[in-house]
Amino acid sequence: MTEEKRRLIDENGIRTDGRRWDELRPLKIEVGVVKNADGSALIEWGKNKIIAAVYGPKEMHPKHLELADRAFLKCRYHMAPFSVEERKNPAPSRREIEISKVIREALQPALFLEDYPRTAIQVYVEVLQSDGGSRVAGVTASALALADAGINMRDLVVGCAVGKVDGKVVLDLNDIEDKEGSGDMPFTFMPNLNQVTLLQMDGLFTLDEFKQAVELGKAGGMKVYQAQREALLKRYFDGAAPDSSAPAAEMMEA
Amino acid sequence: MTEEKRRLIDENGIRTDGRRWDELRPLKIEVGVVKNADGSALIEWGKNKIIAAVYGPKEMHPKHLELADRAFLKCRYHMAPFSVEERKNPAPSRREIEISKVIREALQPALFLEDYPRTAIQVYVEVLQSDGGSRVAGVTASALALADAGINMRDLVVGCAVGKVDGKVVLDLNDIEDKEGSGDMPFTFMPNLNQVTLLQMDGLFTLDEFKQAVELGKAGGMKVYQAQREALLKRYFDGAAPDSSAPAAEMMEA
Amino acid sequence: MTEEKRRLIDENGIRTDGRRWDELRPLKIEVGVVKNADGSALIEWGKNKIIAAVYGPKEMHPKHLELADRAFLKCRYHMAPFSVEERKNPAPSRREIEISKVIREALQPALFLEDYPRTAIQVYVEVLQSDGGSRVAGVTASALALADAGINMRDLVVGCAVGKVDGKVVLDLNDIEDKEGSGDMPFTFMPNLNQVTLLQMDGLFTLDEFKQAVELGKAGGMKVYQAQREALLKRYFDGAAPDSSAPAAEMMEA
Amino acid sequence: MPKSFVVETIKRNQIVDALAKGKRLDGRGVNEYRKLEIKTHVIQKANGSAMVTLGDTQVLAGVKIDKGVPFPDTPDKGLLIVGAEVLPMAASYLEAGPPDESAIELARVVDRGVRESEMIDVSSLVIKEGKWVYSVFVDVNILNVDGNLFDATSYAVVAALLTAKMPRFVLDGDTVKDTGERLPLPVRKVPVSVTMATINGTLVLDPTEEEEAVMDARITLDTEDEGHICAGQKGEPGSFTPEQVLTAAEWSIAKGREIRQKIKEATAGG
Amino acid sequence: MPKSFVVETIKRNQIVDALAKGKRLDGRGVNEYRKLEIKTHVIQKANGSAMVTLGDTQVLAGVKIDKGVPFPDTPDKGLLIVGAEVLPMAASYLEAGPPDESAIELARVVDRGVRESEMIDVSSLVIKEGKWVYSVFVDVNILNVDGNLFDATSYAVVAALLTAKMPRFVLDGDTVKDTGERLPLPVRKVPVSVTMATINGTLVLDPTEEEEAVMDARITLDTEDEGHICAGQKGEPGSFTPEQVLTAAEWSIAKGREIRQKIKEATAGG
Amino acid sequence: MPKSFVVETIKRNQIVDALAKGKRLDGRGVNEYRKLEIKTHVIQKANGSAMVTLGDTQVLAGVKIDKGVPFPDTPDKGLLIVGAEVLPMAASYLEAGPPDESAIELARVVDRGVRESEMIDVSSLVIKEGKWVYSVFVDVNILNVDGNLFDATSYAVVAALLTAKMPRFVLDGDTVKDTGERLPLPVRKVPVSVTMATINGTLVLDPTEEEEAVMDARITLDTEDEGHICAGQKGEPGSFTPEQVLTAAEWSIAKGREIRQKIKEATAGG
Repeated sequence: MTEEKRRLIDENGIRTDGRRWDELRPLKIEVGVVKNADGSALIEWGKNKIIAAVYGPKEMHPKHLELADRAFLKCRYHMAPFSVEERKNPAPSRREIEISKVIREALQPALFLEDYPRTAIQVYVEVLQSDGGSRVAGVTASALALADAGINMRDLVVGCAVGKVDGKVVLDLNDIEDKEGSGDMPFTFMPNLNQVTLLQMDGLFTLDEFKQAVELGKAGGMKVYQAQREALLKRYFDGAAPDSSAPAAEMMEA
Repeated sequence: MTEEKRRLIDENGIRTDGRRWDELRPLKIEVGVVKNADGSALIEWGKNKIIAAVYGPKEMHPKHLELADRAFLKCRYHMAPFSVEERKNPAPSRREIEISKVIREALQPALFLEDYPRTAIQVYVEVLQSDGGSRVAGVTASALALADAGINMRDLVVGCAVGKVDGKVVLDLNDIEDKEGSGDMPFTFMPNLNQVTLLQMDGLFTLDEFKQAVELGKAGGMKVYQAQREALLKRYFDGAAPDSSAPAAEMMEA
Repeated sequence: MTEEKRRLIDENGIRTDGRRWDELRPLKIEVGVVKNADGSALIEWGKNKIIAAVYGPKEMHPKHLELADRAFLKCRYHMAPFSVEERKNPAPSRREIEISKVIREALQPALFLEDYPRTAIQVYVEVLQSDGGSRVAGVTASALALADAGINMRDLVVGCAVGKVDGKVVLDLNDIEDKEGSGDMPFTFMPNLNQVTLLQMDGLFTLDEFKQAVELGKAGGMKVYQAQREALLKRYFDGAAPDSSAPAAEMMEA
Repeated sequence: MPKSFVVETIKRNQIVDALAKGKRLDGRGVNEYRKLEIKTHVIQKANGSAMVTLGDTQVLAGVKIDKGVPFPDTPDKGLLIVGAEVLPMAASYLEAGPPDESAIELARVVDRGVRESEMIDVSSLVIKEGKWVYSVFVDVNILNVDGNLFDATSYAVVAALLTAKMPRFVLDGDTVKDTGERLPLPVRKVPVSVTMATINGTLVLDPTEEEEAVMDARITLDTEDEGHICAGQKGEPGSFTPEQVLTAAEWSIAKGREIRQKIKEATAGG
Repeated sequence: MPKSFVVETIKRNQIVDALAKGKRLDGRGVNEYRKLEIKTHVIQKANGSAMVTLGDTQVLAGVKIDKGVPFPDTPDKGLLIVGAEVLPMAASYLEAGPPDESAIELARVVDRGVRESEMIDVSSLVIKEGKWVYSVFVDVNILNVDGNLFDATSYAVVAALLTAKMPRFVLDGDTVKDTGERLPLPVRKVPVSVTMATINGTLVLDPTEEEEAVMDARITLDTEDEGHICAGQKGEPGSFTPEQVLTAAEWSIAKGREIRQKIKEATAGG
Repeated sequence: MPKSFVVETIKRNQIVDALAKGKRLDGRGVNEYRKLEIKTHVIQKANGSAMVTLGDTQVLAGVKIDKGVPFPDTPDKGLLIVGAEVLPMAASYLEAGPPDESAIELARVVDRGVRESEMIDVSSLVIKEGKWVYSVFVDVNILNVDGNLFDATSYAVVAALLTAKMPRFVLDGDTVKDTGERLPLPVRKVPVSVTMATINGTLVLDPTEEEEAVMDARITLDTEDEGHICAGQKGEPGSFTPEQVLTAAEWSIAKGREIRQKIKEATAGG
């Protein structure tokens, strides 16, 4: 976070992309997009385009790491070289390794891993185009991919980032707000169980702002939860049979 | 392949090194040059100096990759740091990894791998000095090393590159022709079974030129096959007992 | 070793840090400094600050490398990034890999590894601050850490480097003498069994100087042995119970 | 692909029996491609991009163009580098990790087709000889694997390059300035990759993954606009008769013409 | 940490039973830290250093300051890079090797606290904009592990930075010259990391390793001198209620104030 | 080398029994070398090269000389870098992979002998101080392993350097130009490595692989033309008495003289 260089909210409370402080960017989710995967979802949120795919429960490799009382949950968050302004080296960066860990830990509370002892469940999050909030978008898509794979779940997991821009706590930062704002708090939770599963933060928040941010994150997340549920309904009850995957190409906006 | 910069064939049809279009560079092969190996061969072809060595059939490592119905064939093509004009980093390059794969796939059709279930057969191709056509020279030497190791074979494998120089299809490019010519087609086959086992290509060939190239490759390869057979005869019937390896040093031209 | 640039011994035979030719730098050893380790020692010798820690005998990983008739001895010598003038990359350098090997081989003659078949004994040598002679200091500390871990030993191992400065053979080079002197011989031995277990050398020594160096190394090492014994006595009979480790922080001189 | 011996034998028999009648399990003839879809401009942050769907194989290519430093031995040429990653999500048997030999071969063969056809005029991608050139990275993510990655990847790379817009850079003293203008890449040709496999002696075009699991050998030939063959690669541990190689060459020219037309239509308008 | 199921269950019961009475196995209350010792200037070859002992957790941080080249996107800022290695000697279950995901998370979270608090004024660590800046490396060696590495590492990094002396560099034509002068770093704030865990629904401060072995989730919050929260990280595969998150925020501010005082005392005089 | 316990015991007894009579399994006395052959100019594309055969151990060294950038701390010295790869083809128990600790030790000890003897006057390998120097890479491929790699590798490196021809580079404005002239390297001395092993208390020269399999410890000492010892390395998990170390020093000087003569003859004429 660097010092703010220009006004990011105008005198009418309107942000650079036309939103008010508590509005989400455009959000579109489609479940079942990777034919070979056991479950998958494509999320387009702002300029984010992210596919999550799940394989498992399946045999654990290497064998000696399998857990006697539950499934081993693995997660890889990865960015395509062309997903960001400057080409990204395809080898996993330290940032990607950290995010892989926090996404895994954000999903795990929702899973009945004890139902699948000695197996592995693998979550892949591939960022095809990156915008602010890619990790919470990744969690949101992953939860759907897990549901699509038929893994037993306590709840879905939804995410939404909250940030601080021009001294105000606002919902769902876009790219410019992320770079020029003064704080960012990625936040995911289980909407029915009311449990926080991911929380990171940078910038400067007073205790009051921090409390506002948690509230706003929950409110925003509930809207995302609505979109999650619609995507699942569309996949399973809206004509399309569960076993037919729509190739991602058909859904991505040109 | 870059655009051609000078005449590579003169008005009498003579190439820069004095050969005609259908002549091979000087070729010398010796079987049994690496004392510890189960089979080996040194090939000197143009300025190429390449040793192929074979170990196996032997126990497969790691165990879980062994194949129940046949031997696992492994191949490493590697260039010595001093084998080329600019010192080569000794770590395997992407080019070496690709060539290791195509050499392995060029040899495999000739082997009765099913005679050696659960074992490994390892082929090492070490380029001590590199010139045009090192991969086909490597295949040619490897086939002899496999025969020297006593591996059951359907046929030998012979190789010869064909290229395009000054608009003409010619046999066995040397270094300059390789760099300045307008096309190159490494080509290996089994001489008795008449089966193509390696074919790569770059440059620009019309369909007719492509057909000529395949014909010429076969004709050139039959000459190489002659040299292969002589080397085997020399090793096994020409005085030297099969278990005595002549150190490579004695054979390499100073 | 580069050519000598200035006088390192003055007309009175006094070295840059005030020592005579056969004197050691200040030496301080404390046993039992890493709480979790089975054995440990901190050595401060000149500006060296080195911790050695031992774990084992313990299960060998990977299993297939375990030895049926003795323990597998492992050693890692490693320098902290801040231990030298220019920040050191934390990845192990070729120098560290070589020193890890010679330290392991310097310790092994003193150990009854045959008493611990199928197990692993792990020695870690971490250089927190590096000065001349860090490898012999590492061996000296490691021998104590092994004793502290209760590993059966034939003898301790002590080390002392000998060098050549201004054409004279002198004991225990400091940093400047190491860089500007004309020879260095790290040397370790078992003091009671009178066996040399590590010897490396660079620079230029005549046969006579080489003999002097071996003698001087032994004499210096016997003084180090005295310090080793005192440290062990202090640890085991001087009030402190064997199971209480003094944290390294309490001992390191500010 | 890991194979169960029994399943493989049954599947092989099925495939071979069908081929004996000139048919394939998905109903195609031996020289037919699966349905090919090409969608461009799918990644706005890339200079060019294309999503290619060939049957159930799906790949996404993105082009990033920047200034760069030329290789010492080609100071007068821009950089054009093709990379490919088979994403671990693309099939159940894959694992994350550095590219294995198959992924390296894939990237190198696709690169060869683009490079040897001289599709892009790299000589004109120079800002200041020996100092600054354009660097063109084409990265491909394989999203779903169902056979014939070579062709799907090649089409995605070519379509992404055909629709890419590069910044116009100019020298500004010692450094390089982006003028803000956007230009198409200097394209000269449209190379097309055509991949064939032999199964029990029969040559088939565009093999699916289940066909690849039982094929003897694979051959890929690239052709350019004038029907010249510009790159080739035989793969897999089987062999071809010389006659099959020549048939493959003929097919690559004929099919290449059809597919070039499709690529041009999908990328028309840049 | 590798866990035996039976031992873990017994230990968990012990810990939970104690917490039911508001106590912990080592006698502390839920919102008490273990004994904290900070010793500075322990490594003479470093520009700054600190050994921190928190209970039986022990870490050593060293600062190296040199000239360096700025990142292209921040030509007007010095480099500040935090690295951490959990030495394999620090616990019986560790192995040598490149940093794993936990060590990477540790280094990145500690780095975040230092960076987001704007502790060091990196804008003033510039020698010549775009060409030469100061580079500040803080490397941490974890010597002994007994829980709460995040806080111990953070305190060591902060104390080492507070007591570091940097060379004053000046431009000398095209290169950089060390004037021989030594200056403190341009410090603006003292960030303090406070780590909490939930065990069976109870929030505790400064977990030991045996508490970490049975905890559900972990949360670290950093605060700066004015009590603003400047960095946060939830970890481990459990979750928090929103109320617990707010309690954690309050605790981090209150405890942060106490610990900041300790750090300042330990580093007074530079 | 992987060892079978039974075979090793039998072999050890054989070797020890022979040594008790002052003999070795191949008929040599304790202080005799195996047959040594040195052949130079075997790789035309290298600036220098040598194939060394010592018994059945065979190694090939090649020298590549180019312009390079000096290390920051030695702006006035050329680069001289020795690398060694034990090719996986060289023995049945080897596997391809990055150099292990033995290969690293081998390269570093051979490098030490060359460097510490000051064989090559690196001060004269400077084109422009601090900017451009000569870089001399000596790479060694071990082709066949039968013991005593240290000496065989050292002789190959020394012979390749003695017969190398370097381009004469001159400054051309800011860059470096090859004049086309070829010169010998600035050689001052000929270091010779002599390796000994103890087996059951007996010191032997030039151990074979089967002797190495049963040896207790190894010592390598390098000497230069005036008989000064310039490098040393004890290896393997055994030990020496101080008297054995002194005997080793005496042998290294005496044998070094003989072998230096052989190397000089084999490289006469450059």
